[in-house]
Amino acid sequence: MSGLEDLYREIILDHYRNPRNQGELEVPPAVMAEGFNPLCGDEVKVHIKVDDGVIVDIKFDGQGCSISQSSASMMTTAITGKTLEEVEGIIYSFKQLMSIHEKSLEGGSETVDSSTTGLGDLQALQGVVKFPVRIKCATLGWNTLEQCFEELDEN
Amino acid sequence: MSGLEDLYREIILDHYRNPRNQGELEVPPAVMAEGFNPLCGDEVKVHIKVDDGVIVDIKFDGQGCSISQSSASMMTTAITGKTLEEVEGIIYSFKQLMSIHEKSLEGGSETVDSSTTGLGDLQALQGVVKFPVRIKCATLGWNTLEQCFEELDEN
Amino acid sequence: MSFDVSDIKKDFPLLSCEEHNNSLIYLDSAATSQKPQKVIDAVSSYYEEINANVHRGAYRLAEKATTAMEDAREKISDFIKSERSEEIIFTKNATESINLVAKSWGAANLGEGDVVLLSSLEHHANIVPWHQLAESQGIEVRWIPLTESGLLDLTDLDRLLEGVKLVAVSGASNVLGTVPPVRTLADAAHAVGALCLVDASQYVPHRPTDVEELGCDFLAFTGHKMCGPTGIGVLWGRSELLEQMPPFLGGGEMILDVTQEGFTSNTIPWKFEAGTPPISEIVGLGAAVDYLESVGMDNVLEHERTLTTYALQTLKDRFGDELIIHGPHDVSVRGGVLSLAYQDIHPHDVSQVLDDHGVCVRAGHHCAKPLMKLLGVGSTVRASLYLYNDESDVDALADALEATGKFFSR
Amino acid sequence: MSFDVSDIKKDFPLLSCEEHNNSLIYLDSAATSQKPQKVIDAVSSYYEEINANVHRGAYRLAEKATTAMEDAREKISDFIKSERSEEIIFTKNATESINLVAKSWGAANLGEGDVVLLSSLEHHANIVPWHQLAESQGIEVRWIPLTESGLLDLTDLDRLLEGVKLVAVSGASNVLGTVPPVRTLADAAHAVGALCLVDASQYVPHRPTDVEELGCDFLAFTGHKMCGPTGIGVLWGRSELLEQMPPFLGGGEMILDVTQEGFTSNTIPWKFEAGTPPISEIVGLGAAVDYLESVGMDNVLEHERTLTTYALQTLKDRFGDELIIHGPHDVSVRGGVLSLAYQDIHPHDVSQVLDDHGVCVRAGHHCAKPLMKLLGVGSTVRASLYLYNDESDVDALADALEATGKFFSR
Ligand SMILES: Cc1ncc(COP(=O)(O)O)c(C=O)c1O
Ligand SMILES: Cc1ncc(COP(=O)(O)O)c(C=O)c1O
Repeated sequence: MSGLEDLYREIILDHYRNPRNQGELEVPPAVMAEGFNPLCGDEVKVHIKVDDGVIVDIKFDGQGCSISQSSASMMTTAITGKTLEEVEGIIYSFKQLMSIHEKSLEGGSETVDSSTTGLGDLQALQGVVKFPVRIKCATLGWNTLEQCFEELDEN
Repeated sequence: MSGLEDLYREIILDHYRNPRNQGELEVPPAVMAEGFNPLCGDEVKVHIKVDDGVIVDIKFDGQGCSISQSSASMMTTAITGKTLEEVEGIIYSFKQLMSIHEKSLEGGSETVDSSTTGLGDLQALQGVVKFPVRIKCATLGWNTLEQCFEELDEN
Repeated sequence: MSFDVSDIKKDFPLLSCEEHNNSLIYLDSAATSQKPQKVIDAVSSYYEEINANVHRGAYRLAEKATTAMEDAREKISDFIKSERSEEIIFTKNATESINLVAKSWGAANLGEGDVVLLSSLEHHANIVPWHQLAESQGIEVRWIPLTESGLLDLTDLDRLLEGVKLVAVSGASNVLGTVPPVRTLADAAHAVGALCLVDASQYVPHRPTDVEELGCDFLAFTGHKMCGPTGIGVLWGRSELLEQMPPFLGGGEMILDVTQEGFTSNTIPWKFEAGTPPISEIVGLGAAVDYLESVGMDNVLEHERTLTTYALQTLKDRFGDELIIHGPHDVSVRGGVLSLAYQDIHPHDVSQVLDDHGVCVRAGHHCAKPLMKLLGVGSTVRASLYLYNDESDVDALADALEATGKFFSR
Repeated sequence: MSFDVSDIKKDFPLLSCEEHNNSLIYLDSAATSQKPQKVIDAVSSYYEEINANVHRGAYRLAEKATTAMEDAREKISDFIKSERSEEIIFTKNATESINLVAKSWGAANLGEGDVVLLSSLEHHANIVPWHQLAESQGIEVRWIPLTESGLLDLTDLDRLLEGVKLVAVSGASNVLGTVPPVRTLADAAHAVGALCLVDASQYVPHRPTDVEELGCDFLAFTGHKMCGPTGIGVLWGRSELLEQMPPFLGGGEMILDVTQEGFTSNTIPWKFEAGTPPISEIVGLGAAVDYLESVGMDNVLEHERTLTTYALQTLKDRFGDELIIHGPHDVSVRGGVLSLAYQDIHPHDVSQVLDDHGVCVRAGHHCAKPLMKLLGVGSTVRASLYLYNDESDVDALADALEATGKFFSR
């Protein structure tokens, strides 16, 4: 059952049971985006408030599995207080983590691209790549965050 | 090559090479119908003139294979001068002939439903049932004749 | 039980071979059924022995292919007790079958304000085509509500039927298992001059089907859920209707004549079968029908009823209030589809752990989002039964559920 | 010849087993190709080892099925040099692919008086959908004429292009073999702000395909003519276009969200793939692409050119004026499709006698009635060549034609 334990790390279940930064923000000044996972019905709403190029507040809300909700929760803690540029970097690193192919995991000793080592707790989501269907769960909050950025650009 | 000889009897090729009653009639008093075989592109036009419930004249025209053209030609000779009721009987008998299943031909010694014995020359088309695709060729003129009857009914 | 499931399992290679060293507990037949060897072989032999394009060839091989296809049409027609095999139209799946009705009959006959009445149980396949007609022609989509237990609430049927031109309902729900009273609905539809379409995707595979008894005008179903291949669906329709409907897809086979100026349509069923048909798939579906008939659809139904009863009881006994089984619990009005909510563990997480125990179930909205909304959930865990399942599969499900509970209460 | 045809024949069970004691001379690949064992096995193994519904299951089997399907999409995308695999949309056949463009892009973008320009070579699949749009939206269908030798007559192209919104041409004719200058037409279309659709049903199976080189906007083709299964077609389209087009069939898989009030569409390619896809067929088509690539499409093309040259020469030498070969005789602008008229013997009768000699050819209008009318015939005898044919097949055709002549001059 090693695969399962790998998927459902302690910290993931913790974020799932005790989601950080759950809720909504007033729009405006915040911007909001909503994401769906059409396959499983998961939904997530992300609100961010940006001042001077810095994410000063972020909230998420939604319904979904432990992976989608904990990933969103961990995302909020990872990006609060960061500049938009820094956040772009984190998004990139996280997507890298999610695209490390199953094969390379099976083969080598879970060697991880150095660009993904700054992710902190989020590294715990690495087990997800062994379960390709769940990658969409893990990235749901992140894609929704990117939609928020598009909203920002339009304003 | 017995199947082929059976399909292309002498009399069939004769009607194909020397079609009887080829041409058109003036409409009205004649009625006309046009038939297609959507599969192979064969086309046939049938004109009939009916007086007092008797087919006094019939002409056919079209392009098609030896089977469709000879069948139409033989049809015209078989029904000229006949009453509509008699023609209905001939149509029925001919369709019977065309629906004798291959199997029964293979099995028995080509025993033929007694109702089809009054067909004269048309009996020669019996070999067609061994080639199911060609049945549509053989019946094209006949179906077009039936369309003429529908025209008559509408007038 | 009227047949021995262990014999049946042997007919299905995927269920009788070993997968990852634990045998597979396949409880996802509502998504797609497994295939008996006979169906797989029918498809292979078609390609190995008689492959040719149909209807257009004069050579014997093409004739054999045409005969194989048209024989299958006859079989499928008999299987649902249709009186005329030209009422059987081959499509690629049930979704296309329903779209065909919406985009041919619907587009020609429905306009601004006309109502299509759906049940609240419907699969997206029987919702979206009508939403599309709402956009393009201004029709109204109306919904038959559900009772607490997941049955259709017909108390207000008369009012619901006002202005209705089509009642479109599933023969059996792919989420709750509910089997609505199709005959009642068809009669009620006809009484107000409306037609009735049945999405029988979850019906035809699981019980004897008789279109005359059902009383409907259109019946859509899909091959891959009834032991047949993918890529093949069926639309049955009354010939009087089919004959009057405009064609749908345009192309070869569906025409009598084409000129540079226009075209004339062929007769049914070909009018609706543009292009090269899914020939091997039709032949495979014919073999699936043969297989199901050799088992007997009465027996399939009886077996599923017995097994569903066992499953409902077992789950209730072992999990009590920790497990919610959505939908009706009376097996006379439901099929073998069980939508579950277990503790507060998300369905996706449940199915992940079940998979680890070799139990294949589906987690999600099952393409029935409006129903999910009524149930007040985003998704469910769905276990669905078929002729090759037995009590040991249900027990394995229960064991794996227990393990799931333990896993998440670490 | 760059490969040994006798080796190739062994890959195709229907061509290497004995049929009615004389071996089969299959010259009807323009109607449908035979299937290599590897493709047949890919379909069987799919059912025997990984059958599950795709995209929606969290269990490993469903994941394997999804991966198998999406891997095939990548392969097919690479095969036609598409840059993005989401530009590959799976349909049931080329006919559906073209209808999709007509009924989605066409219905949304074309109106009264807009012109769709077709070549006079087109198959009904690329005619009837446009006639349907003429009926429903009042568009005009216009025709590029042919030269005496069956090439497109482009002398008046500028005038023909007036008011044109779409140029829709076959990549290779299924009747005359003609390979029109697609690049020229696509560029000319773009120059007047029109799009270009290529019906590549007879192109993709027979030569290396590069959508960027072709310069078109849509490309339609069909699995069963390229060593693949029935029931599977492909529409390639530029993503910018596909993204803007409204959905076609409505149902599962193609949605992001559905409520009782409406729906939102999924992203491409799924937006256009409603319902359970033809999964085993997609996997089979992937295997067909693998097979063709292992032979090499350059080799396939070269082989067919050589063999077509041999066939043209042999038939000319042996029959002289008694045999008319329609279409161009220059193998650099034609494929291996030979439409014949022999003496005054009707094509149906010719093919019947050929069949008796084990030679499978097609007789009919080949779903190209407007072209037949231009040729002034009701039908032709069509012999078509593929990678598994060789000179002995051509010789057998010639022998059987000779026998046909004798038979009818009894
Ligand atoms: C040129 C051409 N276009 C379109 C088609 C249609 O293909 P399908 O029948 O597989 O849809 C064919 C084959 O029949 C063809 O030869
Ligand atoms: C009730 C119901 N209707 C329609 C469908 C659609 O079937 P398909 O995806 O084969 O078109 C399904 C299955 O997914 C179903 O369960």
